[in-house]
Amino acid sequence: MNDQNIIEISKVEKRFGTFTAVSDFSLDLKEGEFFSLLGPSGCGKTTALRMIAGFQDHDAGTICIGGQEMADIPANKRPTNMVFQSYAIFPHLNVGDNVAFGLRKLGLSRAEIKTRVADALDMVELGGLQSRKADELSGGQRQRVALARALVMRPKVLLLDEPLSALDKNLRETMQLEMRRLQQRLGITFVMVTHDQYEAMTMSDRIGVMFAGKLEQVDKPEVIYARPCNRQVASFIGGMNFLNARMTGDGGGRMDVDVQGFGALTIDVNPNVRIHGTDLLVGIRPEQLEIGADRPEGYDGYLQGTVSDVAFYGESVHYYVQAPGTDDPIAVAVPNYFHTVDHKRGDTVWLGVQNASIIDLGARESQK
Amino acid sequence: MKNITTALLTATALTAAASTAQADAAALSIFDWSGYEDQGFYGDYVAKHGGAPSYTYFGSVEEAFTKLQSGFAADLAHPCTDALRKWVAADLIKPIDTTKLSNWDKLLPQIKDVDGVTIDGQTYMVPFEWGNTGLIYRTDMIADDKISIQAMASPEYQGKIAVPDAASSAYALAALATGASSYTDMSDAEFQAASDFLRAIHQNVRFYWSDAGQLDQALASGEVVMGWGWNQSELNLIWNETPAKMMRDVDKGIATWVCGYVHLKSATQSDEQVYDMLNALSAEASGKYIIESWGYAHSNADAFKSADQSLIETYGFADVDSFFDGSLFFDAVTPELEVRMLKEFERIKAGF
Amino acid sequence: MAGFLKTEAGKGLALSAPASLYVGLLVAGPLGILVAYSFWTQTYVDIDKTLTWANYIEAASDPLVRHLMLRSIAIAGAVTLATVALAYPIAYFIAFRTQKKTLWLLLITIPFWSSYLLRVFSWKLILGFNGVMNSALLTTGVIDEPLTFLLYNEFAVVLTLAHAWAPFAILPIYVSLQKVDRALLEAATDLGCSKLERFLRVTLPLTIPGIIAASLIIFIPTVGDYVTPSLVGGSQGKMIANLIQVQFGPANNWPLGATLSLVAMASVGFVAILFVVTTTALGRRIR
Amino acid sequence: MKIVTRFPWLLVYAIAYLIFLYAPVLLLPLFSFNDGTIVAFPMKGFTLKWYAGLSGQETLLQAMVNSLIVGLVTATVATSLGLFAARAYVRYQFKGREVSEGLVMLPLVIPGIIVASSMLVLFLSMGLKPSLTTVILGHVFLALPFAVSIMKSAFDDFDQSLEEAAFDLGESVIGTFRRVTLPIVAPGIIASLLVTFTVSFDEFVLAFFLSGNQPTLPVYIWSQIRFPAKLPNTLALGSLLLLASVVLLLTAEYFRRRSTKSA
Repeated sequence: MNDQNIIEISKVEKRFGTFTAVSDFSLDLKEGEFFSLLGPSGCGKTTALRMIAGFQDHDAGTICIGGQEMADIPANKRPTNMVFQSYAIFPHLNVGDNVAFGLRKLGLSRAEIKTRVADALDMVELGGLQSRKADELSGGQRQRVALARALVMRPKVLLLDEPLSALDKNLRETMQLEMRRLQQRLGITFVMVTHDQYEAMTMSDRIGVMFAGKLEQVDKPEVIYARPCNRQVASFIGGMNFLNARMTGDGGGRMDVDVQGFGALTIDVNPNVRIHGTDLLVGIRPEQLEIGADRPEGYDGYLQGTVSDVAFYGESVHYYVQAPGTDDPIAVAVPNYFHTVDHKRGDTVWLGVQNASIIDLGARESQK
Repeated sequence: MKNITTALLTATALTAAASTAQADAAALSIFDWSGYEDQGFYGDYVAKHGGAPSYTYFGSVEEAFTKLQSGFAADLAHPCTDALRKWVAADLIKPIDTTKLSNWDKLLPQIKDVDGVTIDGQTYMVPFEWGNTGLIYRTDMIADDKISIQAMASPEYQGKIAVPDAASSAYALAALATGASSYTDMSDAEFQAASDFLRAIHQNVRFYWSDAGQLDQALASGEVVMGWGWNQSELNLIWNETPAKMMRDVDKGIATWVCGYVHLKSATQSDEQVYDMLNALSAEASGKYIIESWGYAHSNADAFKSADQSLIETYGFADVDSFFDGSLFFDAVTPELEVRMLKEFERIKAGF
Repeated sequence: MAGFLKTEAGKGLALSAPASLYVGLLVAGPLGILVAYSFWTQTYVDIDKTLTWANYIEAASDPLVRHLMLRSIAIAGAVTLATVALAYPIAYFIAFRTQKKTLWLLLITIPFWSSYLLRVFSWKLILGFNGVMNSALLTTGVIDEPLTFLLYNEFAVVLTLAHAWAPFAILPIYVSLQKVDRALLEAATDLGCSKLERFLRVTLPLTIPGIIAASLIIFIPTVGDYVTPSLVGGSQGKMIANLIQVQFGPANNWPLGATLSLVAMASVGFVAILFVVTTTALGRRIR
Repeated sequence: MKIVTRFPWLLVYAIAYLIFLYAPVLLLPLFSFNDGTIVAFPMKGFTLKWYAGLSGQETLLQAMVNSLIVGLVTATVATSLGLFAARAYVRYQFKGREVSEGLVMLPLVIPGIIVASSMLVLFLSMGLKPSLTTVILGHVFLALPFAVSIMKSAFDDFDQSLEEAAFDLGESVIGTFRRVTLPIVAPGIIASLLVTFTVSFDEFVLAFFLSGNQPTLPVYIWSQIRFPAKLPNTLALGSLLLLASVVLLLTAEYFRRRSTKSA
């Protein structure tokens, strides 16, 4: 990865009739970067990807790839290639012909095509399957063929539309690692659309989270996890308890707030907009809460409540604690390694939280 | 039946051999019923031009008229006399120059006079074949002395008779049955009587036949015991050894039809070639061939002398003169009457 | 224009235009001419182009037209009813009771790859006086005299047409049965329906679109058929299309033929709409 | 999953129905071997002469050639129009789509004699004389609904991203159509060609009205049926046609099944 921008998208907008699919979409991608567009279905992420690929015109804004404006360049002339969600393996061609499909348009020699196809297939570990028919391939193999077919074109940017969603869980996890390794080896920019937060987090250098046609937050996975910018992003990445809070003191950086149930705490907030008396929404990750039958020691805020539900997840146990002064039960995740905690429904428990675990999600009026 | 098959096989063999014949011969186009492409009918033409003309088929004279009036072009067509007045009115055909016909004098005089062959003193058709439409009946089921056209209305034969699905044939039958003075120009009362007769026999009609085979098979199987049909059907039955014959008593009623070739206004080939064909068709040899192989009567009087006399006996053409005297000819009906016939016949068939 | 062709609507219209224009022209053109002819008059061999209602008055006042029209609709209705009723169990069988669906579909379509005329002719061989049926019955001694009610009547027309239209009924009904979610049937059983109730309350209402499609595909062309009635209809089986055929053929009265065609189309359309409306309403009333 | 046949009567009914469907069709081949011109039981001897006689019948063979020409052109034109229309219906949302779809299906439901007679009037008024061309024009009209519905089901299974993939890999619009769309919907195209060909090949009413001096086979058969002596020849020809149709449509079915498999 270097610091050169390969894709520069500025204020792009796409409408279908009266429906606005993508609005005010701006994004710069670096060469060799693995970028994921993450969001729920219907959020416009696939539309955004298809606008980069050239399958969809945009109504406003600009898309530049490699410094060149793409508005008048059709999909077949763009330096991008795509791995389709369905893989779009040509059913009438065998594996080798599928991979060679685009090369045949480049006026290469037979020998050259042969070498490049063989190389591409070796790269995705399908060497020797050239004469297989499309309907004789497993899901994972189809995915690899689609990958090889796109990569053999040596695109500047590889676009992937939910490339792993059709695979089962184990295969998906294997492919995640493989694709990440391949991308790092080739140094090509990958832009992947996914609705799977774990996939996005494990594979990407950066993630862009989209909701309702808007790019809400673009950052490294760990930052998005630790500091989601608003309730929507927070709710889409990992589990999160949402609590109301109110500013009780002014000042730069760290401030005093009164968090629903937990009482007075001092947290990091945005100093420019937060003033005394503002109603805030804050979030606490379930795994960052401590739970105990007795009041745990060394925490900044405490709350006492009743266990309303217990959910067993194998590697962890989730408790839902109903406390006076809170609307919804607060979820607490406890690792299951020693079976040290064992609360039952109706038990009275204490929860403890550190100041650093409280995430400022912005003023409350603007969110639901 | 054997004869026809042999003739057909011979004809088709000839056709196949002639497929390399001069294109000139085939340039002459003839609008005809299927079957008349038999080369035995116009041997002289083949001899002179080295091949057969090209044929286009129609299923009925009415269909032919519609197509011609719609602009369909050919050199010769093969209608029957009853249609001719309309064809002339529609300006479809040219008069025939009888001086160019080498066989004109040899043609049966009675036939040359038929209204339709000549209209208003002009000759429009070269008559080719003629035959009878009459009552064909199963001799083993109806005694010869009991048969009559009027018997068709008898309750005894309910569901046992067949009538052609054509207004002109049906009214000819009715005119004979009711003794109308003229078939071509019936008075209102005569028309009414004829219609009433058709209504009366409608109760007995098993079906109105639209193809001759339907009548033949029904007679052969005994499904119907009598039917108004062509002499061709009688022959078919004879060949299939079915005890049936046509009632040939002119006093009891029999009709004669005459068909022939007309020179179309849309013709594109030279008169010479057209008349070569007309002469070939009306030649004695053609007549002999059609009488012996097809069992149809021909217009050339000489043909009856040279043809196999025993066959002529079988076919019932022996006494041509007396036959023509008493028989009803299918002359061209007046337009007004034709419209009334068509309309009334549809109602009768529907049971009105 | 170039911009328009790049849009979804533009591409769709451009691609479908040849087909719809072709059909549109060939439907609109003839219909227009038919309408024009219906206001003209035939005078022997010429057409009088003075506009007149005379043909319509004749068609409306002539009891023959009404009679043939009603008989045509009755025969077509009987054909439709017979065909659909006979076809439904077959479609049901293929959809629910056999694994070899393609084989069965093939089996029911193969007979219809022969010439229609020859098939109609075959029926005459079967139903005729000395036909297969009578021969078999006579040989086995079931009857002494050949049956005459088999051929040359409405029954023969209905039977022949019910045979001819069989695949056109089976296929749409099969498709609609195939679309019925099997879970719905299990749900109906679960909610206490017997097999018969389940069929009447779930399967049948869900397949009404298929039944309507099959009925229209059969009913409308049947009203216009004249070949079958003229071959097997005998003296009682004639239909309105035979009368129309006579106008265009022997009678050479195209204006009246055009008028009768339009009247027939209007009647057929009216009956078809009535049928669709009542069937849909009946389907909705099933609870 | 094995379906237990709870109602064996349904199977019995199905078999009875098949007998009803096949009875008239199987009579044709049966009597085409009968050594006699009257088609009735009891049959006479066995003969092949009706088949042998076919070869010499030039007009009949010409009618067959005419029908083949009409059928082939009709199939090609109807399938091409159907291909584009079906693609538009399946793939694009546009104003008037329902109207257009309904319109294209109209020929299925307009009585044949009315279509035939009014088309004759139209063609004549346009200066088109009855000929094989007018028959083809009429048959395309009649075959279009079949072509459109078959092609629609072919495109229903068609994954649009296949075209996008080809385009994405640098192919042009036309190249994509040729290298991807066409080969993939080829089984549908073949099925459509065969079905529209069969529709045209068996069509009588329109051909009867619209044909000029070149009759199609059904028109010829119609005129043959009127001549009892020629009937066995017609039966022989009909049997051969039946055999040919079966072969043709089995091929179509084979291709159709292949297309469903690969989709």
